[in-house]
Amino acid sequence: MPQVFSLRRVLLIKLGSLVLLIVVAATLVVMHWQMQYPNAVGAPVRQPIPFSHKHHVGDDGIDCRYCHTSVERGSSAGLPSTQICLSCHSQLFSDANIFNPLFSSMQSNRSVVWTRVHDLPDFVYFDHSIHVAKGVACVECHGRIDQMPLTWRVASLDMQWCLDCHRAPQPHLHAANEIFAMPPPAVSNGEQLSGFYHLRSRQRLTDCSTCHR
Amino acid sequence: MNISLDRRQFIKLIAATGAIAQTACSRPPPETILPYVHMPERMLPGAPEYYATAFVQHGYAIGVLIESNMGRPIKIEGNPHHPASRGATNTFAQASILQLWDPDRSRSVRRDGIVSTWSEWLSAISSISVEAQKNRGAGLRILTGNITSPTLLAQLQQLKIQFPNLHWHTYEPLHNDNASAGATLAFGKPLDVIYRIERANVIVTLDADFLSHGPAATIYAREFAARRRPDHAAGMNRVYALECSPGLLGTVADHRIPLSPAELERAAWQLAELIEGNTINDAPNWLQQIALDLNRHRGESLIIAGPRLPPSLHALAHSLNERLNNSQHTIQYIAPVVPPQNASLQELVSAMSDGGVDTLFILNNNAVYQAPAALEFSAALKHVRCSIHAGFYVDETARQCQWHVPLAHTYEQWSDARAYDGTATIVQPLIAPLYGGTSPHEILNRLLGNESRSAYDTVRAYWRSLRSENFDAFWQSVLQRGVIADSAFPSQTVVARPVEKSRALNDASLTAIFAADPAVDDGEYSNNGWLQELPRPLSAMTWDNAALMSVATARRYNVNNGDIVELQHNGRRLQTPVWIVPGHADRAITLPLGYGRWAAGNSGNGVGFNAYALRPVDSSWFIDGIQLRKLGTRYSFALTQTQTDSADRKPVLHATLTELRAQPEFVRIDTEKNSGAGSLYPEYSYDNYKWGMTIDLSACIGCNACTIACQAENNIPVVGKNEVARGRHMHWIRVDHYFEGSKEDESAQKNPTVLYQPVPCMHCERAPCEEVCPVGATMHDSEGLNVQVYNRCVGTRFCSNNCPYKVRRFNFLQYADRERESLKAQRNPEVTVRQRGVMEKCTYCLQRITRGRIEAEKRGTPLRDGEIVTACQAVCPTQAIAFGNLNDGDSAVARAQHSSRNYTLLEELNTKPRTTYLAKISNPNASISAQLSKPEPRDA
Amino acid sequence: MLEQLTTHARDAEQKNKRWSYASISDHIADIVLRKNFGWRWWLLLGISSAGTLIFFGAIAYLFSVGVGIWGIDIPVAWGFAIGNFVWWIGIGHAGTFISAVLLLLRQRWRTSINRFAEAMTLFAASIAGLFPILHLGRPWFFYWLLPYPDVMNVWPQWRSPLVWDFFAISTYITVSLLFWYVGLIPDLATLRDRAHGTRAQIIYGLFALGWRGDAIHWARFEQAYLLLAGLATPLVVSVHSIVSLDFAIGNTPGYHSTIFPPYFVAGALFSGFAMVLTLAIPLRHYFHLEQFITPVHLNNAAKVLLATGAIVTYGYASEIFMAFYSDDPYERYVAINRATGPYAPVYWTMLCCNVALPQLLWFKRVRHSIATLFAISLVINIGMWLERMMIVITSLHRDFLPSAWGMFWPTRWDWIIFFGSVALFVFLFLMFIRLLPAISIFEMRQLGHAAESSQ
Amino acid sequence: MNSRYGLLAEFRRPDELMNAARALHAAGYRRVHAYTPYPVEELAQALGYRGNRISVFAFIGGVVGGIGGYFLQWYAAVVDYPINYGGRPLHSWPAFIPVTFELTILGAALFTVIGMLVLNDLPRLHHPLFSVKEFDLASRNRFFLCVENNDPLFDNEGTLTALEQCKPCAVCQVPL
Repeated sequence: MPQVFSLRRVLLIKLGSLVLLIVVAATLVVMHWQMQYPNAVGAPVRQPIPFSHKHHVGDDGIDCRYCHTSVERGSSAGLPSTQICLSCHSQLFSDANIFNPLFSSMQSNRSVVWTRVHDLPDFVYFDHSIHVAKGVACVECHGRIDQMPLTWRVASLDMQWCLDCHRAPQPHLHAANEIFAMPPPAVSNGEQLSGFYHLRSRQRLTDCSTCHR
Repeated sequence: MNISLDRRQFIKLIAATGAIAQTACSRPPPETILPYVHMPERMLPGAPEYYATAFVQHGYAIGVLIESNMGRPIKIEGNPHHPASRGATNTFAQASILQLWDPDRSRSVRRDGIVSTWSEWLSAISSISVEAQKNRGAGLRILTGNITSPTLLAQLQQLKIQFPNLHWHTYEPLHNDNASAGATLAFGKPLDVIYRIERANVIVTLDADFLSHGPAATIYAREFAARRRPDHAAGMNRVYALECSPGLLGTVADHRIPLSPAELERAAWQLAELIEGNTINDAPNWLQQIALDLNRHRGESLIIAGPRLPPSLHALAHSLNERLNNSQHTIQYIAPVVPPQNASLQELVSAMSDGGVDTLFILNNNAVYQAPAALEFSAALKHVRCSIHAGFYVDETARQCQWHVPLAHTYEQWSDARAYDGTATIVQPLIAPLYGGTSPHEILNRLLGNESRSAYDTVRAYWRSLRSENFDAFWQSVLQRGVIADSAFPSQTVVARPVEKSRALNDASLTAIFAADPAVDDGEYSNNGWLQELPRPLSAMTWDNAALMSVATARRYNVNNGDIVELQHNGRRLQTPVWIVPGHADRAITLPLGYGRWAAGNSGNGVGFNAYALRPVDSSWFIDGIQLRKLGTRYSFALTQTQTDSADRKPVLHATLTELRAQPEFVRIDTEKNSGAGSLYPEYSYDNYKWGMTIDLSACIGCNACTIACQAENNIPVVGKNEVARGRHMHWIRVDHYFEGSKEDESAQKNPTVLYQPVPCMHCERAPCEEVCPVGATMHDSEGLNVQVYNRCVGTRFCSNNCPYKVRRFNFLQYADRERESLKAQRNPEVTVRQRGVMEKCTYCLQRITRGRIEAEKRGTPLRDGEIVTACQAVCPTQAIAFGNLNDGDSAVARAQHSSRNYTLLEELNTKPRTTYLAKISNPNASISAQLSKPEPRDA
Repeated sequence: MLEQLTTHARDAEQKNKRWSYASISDHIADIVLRKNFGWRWWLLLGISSAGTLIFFGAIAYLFSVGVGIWGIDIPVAWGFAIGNFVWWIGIGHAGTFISAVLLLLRQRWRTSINRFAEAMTLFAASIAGLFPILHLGRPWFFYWLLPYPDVMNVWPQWRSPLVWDFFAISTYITVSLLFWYVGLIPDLATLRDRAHGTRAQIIYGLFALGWRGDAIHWARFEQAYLLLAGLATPLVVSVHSIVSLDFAIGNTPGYHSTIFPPYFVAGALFSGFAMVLTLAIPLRHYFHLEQFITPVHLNNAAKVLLATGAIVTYGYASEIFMAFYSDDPYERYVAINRATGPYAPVYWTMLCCNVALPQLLWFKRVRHSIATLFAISLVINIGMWLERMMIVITSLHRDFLPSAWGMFWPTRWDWIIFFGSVALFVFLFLMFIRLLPAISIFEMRQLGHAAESSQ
Repeated sequence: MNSRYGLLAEFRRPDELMNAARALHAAGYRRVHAYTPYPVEELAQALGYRGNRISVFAFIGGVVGGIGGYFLQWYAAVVDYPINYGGRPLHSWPAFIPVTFELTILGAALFTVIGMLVLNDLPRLHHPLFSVKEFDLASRNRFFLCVENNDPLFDNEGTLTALEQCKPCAVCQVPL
């Protein structure tokens, strides 16, 4: 009987199975990509007004709390109302037409529609105030915002990332007066600080009920 | 929405189709943020704020604090300063928030059923006003319900002055006419009665369920329950409940005597004789004992006659209280809070049918549905030239009227209202009217001709006229406090004149008793899913009413649960299914009102049967000589609890006061055989906070307020009748009821002991549910909470199988409404809205604990006892629920768990629950046999 | 009993003696290689594939609407899905038992039935493996039961019997597959060499992996096969023991019992062998395999039924005994409730099917009447299905607190998905007998050789 | 240089093949392979096959599976994310046994099969023998013996005569 599998056939078969492998791998990659955030880490997000933290924080040295008013008291840091923006920009650069959305918002009494940069799932309950109160500086999650001409995300914001800090917060703590500094001096005395802030046990900080309800 | 959701959908797609490659197309769209244009003062995004206002039911106010989150009112709490609340509320107040957001509410002015415009309406009413100015209100009539609002009353007063010919009619289906008539009989003038339940050692009620009905029910429940605790300084009270139709009070009374109305009347008169000291030979033993007991406690006893009873019996009750020297001690009299009505509905109907009514204003009243069918109101309405209905819904009346004007909800408008004792409260809006809508004040203003005067100005103007000096300070304080100080009516000293004996009720083979429905009241709440799905006491029935009758009556007519019968009374017929309630009086059937509506809304239409169809023209409460015919067809109910026999498993431990005294540790007897069972597992230490809950079964009156408060707080979805019938209701805390006594025991069937037991999650330290979850979606946190992580749950339901208390609830389908915007806006943003396919359960209100903990951490001092209050605990009228930190030795809950009455449910399973119970203690009269024998009526 | 079996095996071989290697190979191989397969096969295939389509349709609906389409509720949160799962996995036990345990016990008569018994195992186990996923509230997250490093940093909860299940079932399916496939390799080679069309040659050739029948290969092959048998034997026992722990670990009265593992394993073999008969009898008749699957085989299978049936009966008895002996009110109530409660008919039918009727098998005449055997095997299949439902549902529907008692009524979707799974099983089996030798050819040759040399 | 794989002798009965195999092996041939439709006892040994390396594979597989499985559970439950599930100890070893057991079996089984294939150097779809016309009977009812070209003792005539002495029903060349 003749060979069922000539060497050519064997080769073809090998190539075929290789292709199959590649397809599977590709599918997995696509799936992974599917589950990604709308805006990637490090990618500037398009906004109705090209707001520059670099300018406001870095150059002008405006305190975070001037705009993000409720960061110390509320769960959400709060986005500045049109009013707050205009408190300066009714005078400064008020003729620049990049501010049109601002003025039209004030006239129409409709909000400026910003695009989210940091978006957590609805079943995660993050509270800015407690993090700030416990010495977690802005820079720890938001990075060098003072160097961002447009705002982007520096953290993956996935559960693993949260846990990394909740499991060992010490290196991320800062003195109470340096929380809003950009950048705050590097910390050496994390242990001391965690004592100072009365941080709860690792167990408490990694309880599911700490973030999920 | 959020990433994970899209991920879920994505993977779902894979699972469903398996076509992986094709589905890879687009990522979730980016979310947006909309900051304020003008940031409100002192507003903290995401933090709840509380505003004091009032929940108004049948005109009476219950002071409430409404939790508002980002401007959205989402939860009702009681106002501790308000005399009718003292921090608690009833089921209706809790559900009223859903009514506010009800997507079925009226959204537009309608003329002849067609959508019209506000401007058209305004021109219409101004022309009416002009007309009225001319003929001084001739042919102009107004129909309302009870009104206690001082401002509105003032406006009506004004109207009468401007338009002398105007007539004002009031109609309340659940009227209190007999009581005021009785007061008039006894005192010569109508008076309201205020009971000082907490002062009474012996209470005898005549068909009076003061725990569930009346504007003071919530506060009476609290006072009542205070004296049900054996450790109360003044000792336990003793309650004899003579009742025609089973109510909450009867089920928690020490002695419950079911009597048909006629029997009850006879017993009342006999009691009077006995109290006088006369001897009656045919008086049953229990009646004589009651008389003795009453005489033994002169000045500290109380006789209460229910609103259904004829005036003569009310008068009798007054004179007996007088005789027993109770008035001013346990009972007080005040001027009527609802001013005596001007004219009745009957007069209106006759006037209408005579064509004597040109213009009729129906303010927030649904007479077309609620008026007795016999009165044929809607037929008469056709003779009215111009009929105007103002209400929340395009209801039955709205459809019959020429004009319909949407009213803003109580929480959307300025007004005021008085509580049962006259205390006034300013009703302030929490949110701008969702669907537009005006207020009765504005309508009357327009009628009075002062066109554009807002409700706000009207209310302010009225109070300014009373408190002119530094009014704004006063205004601020009353808005903050929710109560207008010393606005309560003063108690009057009056002497009841004795009444001569008369028979108002005659014995009948079968008497029908009309009753307010525990869930939908008089029908106002028919469209409220939370209430419709709330199990009715004693039957656990949802989404239905039925003709309630005793076992004996059912046997007599050879009917069973679910048999459809036809009731007939002079010519009017009504078909209704039967439900047997053990302990119902024989020769009587109870017909709950408020069902069988045809224009209530999506939820309420066609639910149950309409008992108004049988109600006599004078809206009286009893009709005798009713005929019952079995039709042979069947009807199926949706129950949340199908088994009422505890099968000798003693879930509810109980004893009498004397037994307790004899053996304080009696709860151990049942549990010692298994208590202290050893364990191989290590003890986890909970050294920071250690949350626990204790439920006092002596205090629980089975009112279900906890269930609905929990539903409101935790975004618990409504599933509908079919799902409930399949055993899929979602309540996180359920109130079990058991009828003590076996099925065979005849007397137990006739009048069983009823035991209530609220069952939330037990938060077991050795939780069986956690051990079996394959993905670890439920686990213990370091404060001992049994946590359920919805976003981790894959829905194996193993945890529920392994939960001996069956307190876990599963989203078998997508129950949470994802479409209707208003329902989304109603939800508590602090609680995850559960997706289809995940398990959920009581969390001890984790969101409240977390908020409290964060605040405490920020201020740097530990949480104090009582700082965290769960939703069920807050609402409980009897304060039966204690919650707190077990590590704090003198926290309320820790003290409760050291009580000798403290026991854990199914202790033998060694699950170490954090939720425990205090055994139920009753205080029966030893000289009355446990099973009461009731008198056979002479002429039966 | 073993001696008995071997003697039977021997006279089986007596019959086989007349067969030469060539005719053995040809007869069995030609079943597969022949062009036309007859209208009966096509008819069955049509029906079963229609059923299969409905099955997958139902699953699509299930995934898009939710498990609420079933009759499950609280308290009965598990219904048909879990019952079917246990039933199928039980059926999936006979195959490996036959191939592995009987191989170790040197039961030669196994040879002619092990191949299709293994196929049966494979299909049943795979279908069984489907149900735990179908029954999830959010099936698209089933992979969370797997330990894998993820951004959530969370792991499966190892104390849960469902995780044990996950590993047990997947291991079982894998090992059965390996076992079955390894056994197939030489026969695939035979098919490769006997096939006419090139396509057939290529396909069979691919799976034959280029098997040449090298003596040394054979030696290693036999070692491997023996090892697999040795591994599969404890596996068979472990799998259904673990499945039984899904219940026994729980505290639910009626679940919480130490008798469960042995009782479940016996039950599995009981239903498994019943299914073997249900399949073998039509098979041998339809493809004229009477010479290979002889009355001896059926007879032995029947005896196994008798034995396992006895153990199952003992299981029932001990459950009832323990319920009363333990003096646990809840257990006692469950026992009474099963016999007298709303589900009593299920209970009594089950007892008839699993306890009463199989007793007929004591009689040689019954064991040798093919028709009766077939009937009894069917009855036992039904009985064992009822048993699963009885265990799952009646235990749950009335547990500790009477206030939480409830009922379970299956919906049409429960039935569709159950019968759909049966259709899928039939479909797979039909494809198997069409495409692969239902009897191990090389082992039959070997048997022939052994018989020869035993002269 | 040589375009031949070997010489292939065909036999009707297994015992003939057996004798042939024994004879050639005695004659010192080492690269001799027998091909049979079913495993013939002793044949492999007759051709000098020894040992049982597959069980070594199986053992390694079992150990890897078992230890790996237990470690996985211990690491996940105790080290990586310790969580209090129902008050059970973090290291609840009895609960870890079932998975460990299953993984042991799985590992052993997988290694066994892989070992068998690797040692037999399968899959090998293309093989010179398949070019021989009659060789398809090797999977039916014929028994073959092949002396490969690269056997040190192999020389065409000598080997041929050696095979002839075993009275095969046929002998043929196997081209490469």
